Amino acid sequence: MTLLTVIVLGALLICAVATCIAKDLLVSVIIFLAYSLLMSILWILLQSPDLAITEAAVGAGVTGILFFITLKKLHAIKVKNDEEKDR
Amino acid sequence: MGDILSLLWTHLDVTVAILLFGIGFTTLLLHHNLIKKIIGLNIMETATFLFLTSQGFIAGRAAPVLAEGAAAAGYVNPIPSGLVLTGIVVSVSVTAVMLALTIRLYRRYHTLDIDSMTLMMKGEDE
Amino acid sequence: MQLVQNVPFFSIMLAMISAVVTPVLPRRAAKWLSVGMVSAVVCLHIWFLPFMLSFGGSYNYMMGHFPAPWGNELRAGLLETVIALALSIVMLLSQLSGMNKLQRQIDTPKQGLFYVMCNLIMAGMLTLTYTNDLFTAYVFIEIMALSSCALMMARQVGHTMVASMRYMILSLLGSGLILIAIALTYNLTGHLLMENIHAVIARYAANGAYALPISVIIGLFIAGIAIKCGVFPFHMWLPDAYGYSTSAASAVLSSVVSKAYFFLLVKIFYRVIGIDVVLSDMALNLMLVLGVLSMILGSIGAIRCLDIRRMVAYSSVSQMGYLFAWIGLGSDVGVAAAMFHLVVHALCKSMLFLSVSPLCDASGDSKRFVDLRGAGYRYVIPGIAFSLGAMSMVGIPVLGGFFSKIFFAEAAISGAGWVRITLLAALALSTLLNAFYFMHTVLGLYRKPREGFVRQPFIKSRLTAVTLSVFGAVNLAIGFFAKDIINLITTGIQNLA
Amino acid sequence: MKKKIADILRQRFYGDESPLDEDMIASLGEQPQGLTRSSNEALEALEGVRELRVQRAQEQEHEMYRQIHAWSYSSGVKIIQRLYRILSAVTCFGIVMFLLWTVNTLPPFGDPGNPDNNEVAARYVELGPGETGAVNMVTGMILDYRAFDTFGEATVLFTAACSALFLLKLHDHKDGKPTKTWLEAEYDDRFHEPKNDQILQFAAKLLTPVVLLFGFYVVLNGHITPGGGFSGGAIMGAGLILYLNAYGFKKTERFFTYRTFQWVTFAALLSYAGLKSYSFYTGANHLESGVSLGVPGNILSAGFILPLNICVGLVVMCTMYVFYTLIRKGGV
Repeated sequence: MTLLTVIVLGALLICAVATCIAKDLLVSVIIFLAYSLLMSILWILLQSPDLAITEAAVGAGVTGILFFITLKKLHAIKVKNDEEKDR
Repeated sequence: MGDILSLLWTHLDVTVAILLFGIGFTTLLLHHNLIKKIIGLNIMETATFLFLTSQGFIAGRAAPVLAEGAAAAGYVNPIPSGLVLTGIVVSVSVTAVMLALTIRLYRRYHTLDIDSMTLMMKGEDE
Repeated sequence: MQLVQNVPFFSIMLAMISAVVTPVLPRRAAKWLSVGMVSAVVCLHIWFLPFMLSFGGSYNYMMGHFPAPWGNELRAGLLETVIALALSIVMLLSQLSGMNKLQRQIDTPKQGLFYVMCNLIMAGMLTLTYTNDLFTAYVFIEIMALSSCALMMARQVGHTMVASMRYMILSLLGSGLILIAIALTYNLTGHLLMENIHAVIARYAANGAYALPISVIIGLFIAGIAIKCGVFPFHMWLPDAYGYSTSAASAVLSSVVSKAYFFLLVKIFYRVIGIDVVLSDMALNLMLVLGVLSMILGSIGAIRCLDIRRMVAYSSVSQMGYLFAWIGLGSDVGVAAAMFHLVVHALCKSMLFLSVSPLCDASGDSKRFVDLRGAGYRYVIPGIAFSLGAMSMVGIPVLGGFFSKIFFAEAAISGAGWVRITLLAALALSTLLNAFYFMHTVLGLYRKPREGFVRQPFIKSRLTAVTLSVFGAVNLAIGFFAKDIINLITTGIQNLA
Repeated sequence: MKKKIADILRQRFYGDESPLDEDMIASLGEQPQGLTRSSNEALEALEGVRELRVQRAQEQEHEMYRQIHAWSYSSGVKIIQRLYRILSAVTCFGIVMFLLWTVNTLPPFGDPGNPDNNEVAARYVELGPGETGAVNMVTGMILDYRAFDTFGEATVLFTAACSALFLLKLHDHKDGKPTKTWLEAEYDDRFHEPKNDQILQFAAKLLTPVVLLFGFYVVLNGHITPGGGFSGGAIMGAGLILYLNAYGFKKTERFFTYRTFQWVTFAALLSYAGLKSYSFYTGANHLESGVSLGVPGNILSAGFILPLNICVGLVVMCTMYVFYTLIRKGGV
């Protein structure tokens, strides 16, 4: 058990709690991406480079992109809806 | 009490995995907001994967990419890594489907709160 | 190895490949490919069943060049064959019978995708039935969850969308619990193949090691599968999902998907953990409690409904409760009764769902009981099919449901102490409630229509009539051959361990 | 309060997308009429009285439901929700505590003598290169020893893509003309997404080839170095998404349309199924497969693993890209 592992584990816990209590959805998603990156570091420490590269590409990469585009889309729907309401 | 704490310390990875699982599970079950629920789901699944991976780890051994002439006893267990690889892909596909559903529901009900959605749905029925 | 022994593998691959091929086909071809695939699977199994009967035991089928603890495996035995055959027949008849309604209810360009999902559910069902590997089971549970969510929301109205969101959330909680259970199992035993895990756990049980983790594993598996089957506290999504999706989807979801999950649980008990370990474990009581609660509360929910499809959906909750409660009883007789009821209920509930939708068409597209009066005269064959199914669910003699009630009662009597009393009381109460709501409905179907009811023209489909007649015949046959089927199942359960 | 919001939202909604489906419209049309009684036959009169009674009972029942609804909109739903939340919180806490307690009784962390470091893992590591031809044992395991799982996994991606298509795909007319919704989606997309952003386009011009090349490298070297179809496919998918973001749909449609997705997934999954069916069939029937494994460590080695990795990589790439486009615009 190295010191680095302990630090990463602690940071993971902090990130998870922060994601869940953050008020803003965008902030929450960004913290979640940090969580994924920490997880991939942890996986390197646990000697599973395959998982690390997959998590970095899928968890921190594509999942993040999907979350962002969803938030953007939701915002677009909301804007459109508000415009219609004003009319 | 001290006993239990020291035991938890020796199982630190697994303990953290269980705690993360709890955080994710609670968010998935209790948070109103759908996006938060999906993030909770992701946290829960990665925690499970951490739990699985930590079982393959053997202190002082290397990743299972075999080098010529090295002894077989020098590598960690490759099975959990393979299983988790499968799991990660499952989790991203589930996330994508949930996000798609969220967009459809938002387009229809203009809210991300599942309880008010249910109320509006019941309202349609009357 | 003879050619016939490849049947499980051929069926699974056939289903998977037709799922992959379907998206590039035109819509009509997609439909007939799916139907053709399911009928091919049924035919293969009809070829396979006599072989399994003469073969006696069971055998393992290597998926690849590596034997048991290293590679994936399938396992074929008598019980698996019977269940797979029954569920494939249900699938075939549901697809054929719901076809016309489906064409009207689902957007035309999306119908091809509907059949992709049907094929995937078929593949998942076959794999969950035949697999000998816990992790394969997990992967296919996820396939089933995603594709049943898609089936649910194929008809996109508010109810089905919200229901499928709720279903996804609960179902993923269930998957999470199952995955943790698999991880714990792997941690304790170091294997993923069912027989190897069983050997190690039997060794632990003999010297009393790791008693707590094994209990936890059993509890997690029960909770996970219970969530996915929609028994009582987890049934919130079920009435909306089954009540508003297209009829073929409701039939497939209630009869194929939840039954496949349940059979997986039985397989885990027998082949992974070992039935003697499970039976002496406290965690089994969880199943009993969940089962009894959902038997009673599901029936009460059904009585409170004003709408026929929601009623049938709630009745599904209560019938899943029977299965859970009698596994929870903790004896081989109970398991045999539950397996028999699984087959009967799969055939019966799909017939109910499929006969309800033509009846509703005949009543001016209304699902309310008031409008359904006299529908039995307006559309004869679905009326008869519905009455047959309802009578079987209530337990009118000679039909399948009657025998399953008898087997349930026999099994409950062989139980001990308060479990026996609880189960017998629950069985009596639930049968009474069943009889109340089902007979009320059937009598309503043959009453005079309410005054002011204007008969509207509706499309009678020959295909639906023919398949519903076949459905009825199959249900009658189940009652007729009940003794043989229960014998098959009892032998199958002995082979399973 | 919630009721009010619901009403407002619903009223707005009746406009563009009617939440009433056919069943409901049909039931709206038939308001229960007052009963007229035919005077002649006593039997019918009796029937009529019964009808009346039943109807009254039903009305009472309806009234009861309406009251329950009214109650549930105001205070009832709050009480029930709070109860439900407290119960769920207790359940979650219970599950976590229970699992923590269980974890303490498990075998120790990182110990070589644990039950999971048994003959299975040992054989993978010792005989793996000889039996599968792969040097990276994780890839060797998932694509050869346990290839059926991995086929299931690729199918999960396919299932998810189909479900997303079900939910979000906007369809053209039969004669190829775009529909109104499609045009609206196109307009919205142009309105909300970046237009000819110079910095982004320059960065994309530099990065996209590198990212795609790296992804392809990871896929091809899956059996030698860490990585493989899944990670490489995700990287390539991310590269495509970057290109799309910089240049918009006009450019990407030249080489990636819905048909591309259909046919690539179809071909990749079908060849996966074909190759693996062959080796499952030969394996189970104890036939020789006749595939040469080559020298472990070379790029052209490891039998089926290299083509399988490419298939998986293509499926993952297409699926990731399609997820993105579906969420963004509702079509490829």
